[in-house]
Amino acid sequence: MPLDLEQLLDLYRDMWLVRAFEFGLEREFKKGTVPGMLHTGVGQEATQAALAAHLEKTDCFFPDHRCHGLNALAQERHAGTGQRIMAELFGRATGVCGGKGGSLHSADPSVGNFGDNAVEGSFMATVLGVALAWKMRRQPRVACCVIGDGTVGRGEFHESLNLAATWKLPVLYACVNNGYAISTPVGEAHASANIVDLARGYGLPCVQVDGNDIELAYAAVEQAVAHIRAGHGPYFLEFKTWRWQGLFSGEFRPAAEVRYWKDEHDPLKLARQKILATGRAAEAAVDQIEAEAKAQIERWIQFAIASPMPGSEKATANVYVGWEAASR
Amino acid sequence: MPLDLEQLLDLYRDMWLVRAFEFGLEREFKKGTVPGMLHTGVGQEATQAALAAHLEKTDCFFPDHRCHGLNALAQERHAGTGQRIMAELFGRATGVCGGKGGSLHSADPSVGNFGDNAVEGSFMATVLGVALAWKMRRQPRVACCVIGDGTVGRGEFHESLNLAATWKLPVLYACVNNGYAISTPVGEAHASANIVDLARGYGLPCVQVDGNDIELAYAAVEQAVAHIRAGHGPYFLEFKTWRWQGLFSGEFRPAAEVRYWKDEHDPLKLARQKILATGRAAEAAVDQIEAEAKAQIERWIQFAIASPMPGSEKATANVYVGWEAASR
Amino acid sequence: MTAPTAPARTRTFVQALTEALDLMMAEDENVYLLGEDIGRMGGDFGVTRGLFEKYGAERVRDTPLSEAAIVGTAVGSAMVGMRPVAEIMFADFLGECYDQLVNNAAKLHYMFDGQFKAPIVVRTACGGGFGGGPHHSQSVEGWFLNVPGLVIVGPATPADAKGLLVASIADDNPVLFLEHKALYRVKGPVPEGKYAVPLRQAAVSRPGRDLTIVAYLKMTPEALAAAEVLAKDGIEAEVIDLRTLRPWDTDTVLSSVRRTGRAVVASEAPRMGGLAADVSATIAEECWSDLKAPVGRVGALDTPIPFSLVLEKIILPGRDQIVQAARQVLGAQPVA
Amino acid sequence: MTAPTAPARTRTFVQALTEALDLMMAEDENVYLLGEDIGRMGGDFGVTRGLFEKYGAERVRDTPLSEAAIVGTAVGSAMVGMRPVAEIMFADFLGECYDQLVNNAAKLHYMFDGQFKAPIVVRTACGGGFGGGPHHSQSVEGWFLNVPGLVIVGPATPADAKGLLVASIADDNPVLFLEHKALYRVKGPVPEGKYAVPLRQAAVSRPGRDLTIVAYLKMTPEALAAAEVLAKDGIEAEVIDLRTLRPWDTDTVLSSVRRTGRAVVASEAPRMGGLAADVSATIAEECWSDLKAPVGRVGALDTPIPFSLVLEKIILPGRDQIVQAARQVLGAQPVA
Ligand SMILES: Cc1ncc(C[n+]2csc(CCOP(=O)(O)OP(=O)(O)O)c2C)c(N)n1
Ligand SMILES: Cc1ncc(C[n+]2csc(CCOP(=O)(O)OP(=O)(O)O)c2C)c(N)n1
Ligand SMILES: [Mg+2]
Ligand SMILES: [Mg+2]
Repeated sequence: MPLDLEQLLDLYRDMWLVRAFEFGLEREFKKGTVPGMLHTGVGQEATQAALAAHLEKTDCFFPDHRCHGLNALAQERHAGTGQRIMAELFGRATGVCGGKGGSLHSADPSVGNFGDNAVEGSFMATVLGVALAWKMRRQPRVACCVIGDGTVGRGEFHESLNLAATWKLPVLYACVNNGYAISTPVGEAHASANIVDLARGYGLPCVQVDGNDIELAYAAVEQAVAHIRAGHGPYFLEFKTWRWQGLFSGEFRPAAEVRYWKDEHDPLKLARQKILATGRAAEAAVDQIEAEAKAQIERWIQFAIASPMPGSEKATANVYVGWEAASR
Repeated sequence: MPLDLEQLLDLYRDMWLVRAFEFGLEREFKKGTVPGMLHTGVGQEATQAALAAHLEKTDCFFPDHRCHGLNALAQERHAGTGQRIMAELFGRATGVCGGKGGSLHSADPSVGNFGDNAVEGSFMATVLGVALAWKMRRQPRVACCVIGDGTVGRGEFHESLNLAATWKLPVLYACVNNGYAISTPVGEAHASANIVDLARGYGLPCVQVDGNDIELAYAAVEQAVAHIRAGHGPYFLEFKTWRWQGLFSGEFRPAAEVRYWKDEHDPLKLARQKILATGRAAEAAVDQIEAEAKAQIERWIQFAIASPMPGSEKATANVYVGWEAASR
Repeated sequence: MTAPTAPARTRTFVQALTEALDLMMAEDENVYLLGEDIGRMGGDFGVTRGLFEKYGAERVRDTPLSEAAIVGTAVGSAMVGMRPVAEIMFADFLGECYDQLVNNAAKLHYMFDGQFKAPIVVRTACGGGFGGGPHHSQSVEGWFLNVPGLVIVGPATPADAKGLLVASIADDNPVLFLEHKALYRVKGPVPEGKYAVPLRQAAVSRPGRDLTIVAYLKMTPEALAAAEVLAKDGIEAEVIDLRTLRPWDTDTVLSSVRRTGRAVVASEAPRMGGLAADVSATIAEECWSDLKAPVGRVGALDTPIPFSLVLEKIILPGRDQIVQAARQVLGAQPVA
Repeated sequence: MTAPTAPARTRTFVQALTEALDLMMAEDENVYLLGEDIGRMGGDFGVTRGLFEKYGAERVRDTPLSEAAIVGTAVGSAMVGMRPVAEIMFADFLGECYDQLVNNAAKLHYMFDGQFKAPIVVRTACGGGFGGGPHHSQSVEGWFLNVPGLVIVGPATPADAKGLLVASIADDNPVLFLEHKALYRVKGPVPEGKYAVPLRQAAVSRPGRDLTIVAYLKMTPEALAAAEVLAKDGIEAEVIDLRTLRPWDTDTVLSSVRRTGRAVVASEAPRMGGLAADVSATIAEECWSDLKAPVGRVGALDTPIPFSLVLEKIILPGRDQIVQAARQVLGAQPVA
């Protein structure tokens, strides 16, 4: 179960990349260079790094609104660089969707990213189809969807789990339980604050894991993915974690809770401790990882900012496949 | 738990009324006097009689497409006669909805019948509002919705149970598991053939009962209703039963299954046996009950057939409250 | 694969649809069907009958009553190259999967900059006239008209039913394929083998010089019947069957109206906010100088659809309302 | 409770809405609110701010992300006399509760022969222009136009926002209440106390004699801005703000067009199948003999709404497109 040092260091870097990505983005958003709305995944880096580590280019994942980091990691791993995710968030022509999708609609099928859908949770239905196609083609692939605790409120949760279980589809439900949907505590919106409780009735494996402990999260995803690839059907994984971003207007959660998650149970601090505890990595080397990740992100931001806006011909392109959009 | 003879006889009569209603309707439907589509509740009489026995006029129920019998029983009990349900099915002006609703949209709030909705299962969402209003007004009432096993496939199942459980609403889910949705076996459409398995995760009481045994069904409803009226929140009751009606085009189920449910486990035969087993009721008296129920139904059918069609002014009446429908 | 070459046999509308599904499934194993009771039972209206036996449970897939999941599954599988044909038993239930159609299928190609396509077909039974009541009788094209990216198809004849379904399955766009229940049992000549009726192309169902009647689905036979009535008065109505409802074929319609100078648009849906409004507006805007009278718009009264057949008859339009509108359009004095 | 009597203060559109909710909640305990994050947080756009503190968690009710259940709950409670005001955070999510609105709320009163009413208000934020992308920017009135039984309301000013919301809550019909995000921060005079702006009644936002511009929601200020531009050329445009979008006020529109003889209809929604089509068709059909030029129809290009602000700007219409359409309508030669 314990990861070897090299793996840990790699994951630590990935987690820093996610955090630096989000911090860089927040900074730019405040400057006004990033349009639209912004939800960040700061605090949830271990969950995202664990998923990214196990999803192959030929798998698929439907990222949610906090998955810029996961998107970037998939991009890096399978296409060499994550800069086109950054560019997408800036609405640039070089973005993965040419600037037409933005934060809430970034997709790149060539790396398995099947796109966020800003109607939260709708892709719980869509993921079934990908999984069904692969099952029909006897391809041992994983179709993953990332859903927040709040998103679980959607009726599609039931339709999806029921069908995935009945048809034994290769779906990985990655439920990111960060305790809140916008301002609403998970326990006030759901019959149980533990989402696995709602999923268990469908008879698929339902596992809850500390989403801030990279070792546990990594192992949990590993096991889930193995189960699915072996043809055993769907798997439900609930990551207990916490997001740093409060409401747009600020923090609303109890101070003790904030302190716990930001100080005592920060996934990056925990990972760093693990690494140093091996006694085989110098602090300076670990700091270096962080610094490099941050520098990397600044290069991506530069890339994004230097990229052109989409050309006006894009406005009416790709409405219909093979037909012009009506001019009327 | 065992019912006294008088109760048993009453319920036996109710069950015969339901069966005679449906048989009469089928006969008329074949003659062409009943328009539209027809789904009957033959085989499910014990479930319907048990529900009707416990729902007060000030409670509410949302009947499903096989609940003509339940509708008629509520009408009889709380408004004196069930003939207006019959008339509705014939599309007559004297029907509970003046002929505008028909089999799939019969409602009469004065007896607690809040109407079927032919988009099966949508009222799983609607029932929440009735229950919420009563809870806000501190009224110890029961808001019931009758859902088939197939209807459980709808996403609203999840949204409804989750909210009812979270808000502790006085909802009675009466799930009529008759083994099939049209042609589809319950176990092929759901992760479990026992619907309670899908409901349990919400933390409300989930009870499965033999829906063809009137004593068991009666006791189960009694207990559920008591729980709800006491303010303990929602309750899920699954009735295991079977419908005689196959597909429109005929029988499709295994002969042994058909035999079991029609011969060995017919709710009316079972009830008759119970009654006779008391040794305190003569066969003739029991036959008399059956005959009277059948005669009653023929009178209702006569009433329906003798009733006028709705007047043409009804076509555009009640589109908007207080406004004329646009003539354009 | 375009125009039919083989001779036509007489087939029902339902049989024509089954033939299209069978042909497309035989040719491409990415084509599969899903929906409620479409397997052994062959669908509520028998459109998939025999296909379960021929292609098996994998490709003719019964589902639970999960309309959102049905369309979601279709979309997801299309994203990886399948060509699903989903059946939603009654069009009225499209409210359950509205989001998947409108926010997902219709937008995928655009919002992801062409990286995905959603070549799905969602077949469904629409229309009234049989006492089905408010939830089994609606004309739903109006719900989807304002949704760019979606294609809406509605055949009026068995031959078109087959050819349009072939074309819809072959097309790379998401298609909402409307089948009017009153047409299912209609018989007509249906060419053998595979042929496509092109999307976005209306048909001139009956040529004429005095006015143009634009119709679709069940209103097409009603319009043809109206044209017969009018012909007895020596009035030659041109009947255009839209066939594709979104985006509809402005060229065919406008050039006909430019020629006849008068138009009636007929739809079974309520007048307010329906397709007939869009066609009427477009004709009036584009054919201004050729139009000799205001466009007549025929549709249902602005009500839900009642169960009572007596009342339903009052509400839904048909041949007589089209004749009346045509007479009015012909009687109107040109402004000049 | 009709016309305002008290003096007006300056308030934002959001504040005007909050005032309406507050007044109606204070007066009738059957009025309650439900929706996502409307409680302590006060709603995504702050419309319910302060009401949780004043009326408590029972009457300002946070819900899960269960849009179907939100509207279903509203409808059910209205069936027993409550007057719920539901908030759907973004109009784009109405696809999730389409069935409850269209098949249940809109049909209850009719199909049950008047035995039930569904006096619900579903408030929601619509419209684009801020880089919200395809799922946070749509104009959705077109999705519901062909649905008899439903009322659609869309205010363009803070004063109307308050008066129309009061009227909508007081009305016994189901109301879909559209709030354009770009108007939320707009300030304007808002009378104190309770007053209702009647439903089904358009407003003449600016009188004029040369042409009629029909608009609603965000297009109303755009039309007024267009009228300013036209005024510089000596053209006096009459601007009509529909305010109620279904059923819309034909009287006010048609009598204006009969007077001016020319019309432009402006909507932020795609042209095909939108409300502007219905208005254009109705004008052309009904004002035939008074119309001196074809109606101009202004709307969005037929595409989903892209994230990129550069592209969004190309797609969505505004003042300039209205001016251009008006010039075209004015330049067109009358047929006679
Ligand atoms: C169907 C739908 N309803 C509401 C929203 C608005 N919304 C966006 S994020 C969000 C909260 C989601 O909570 P959760 O799933 O827990 O994700 P988190 O933001 O906590 O990561 C809401 C309500 C939406 N985008 N889609
Ligand atoms: C939303 C919706 N989907 C499909 C249908 C068509 N339909 C009517 S009854 C039925 C089967 C329902 O099965 P079940 O709930 O088990 O009821 P049963 O007929 O067995 O009593 C179906 C699919 C419908 N009316 N509504
Ligand atoms: Mg959350
Ligand atoms: Mg059943």
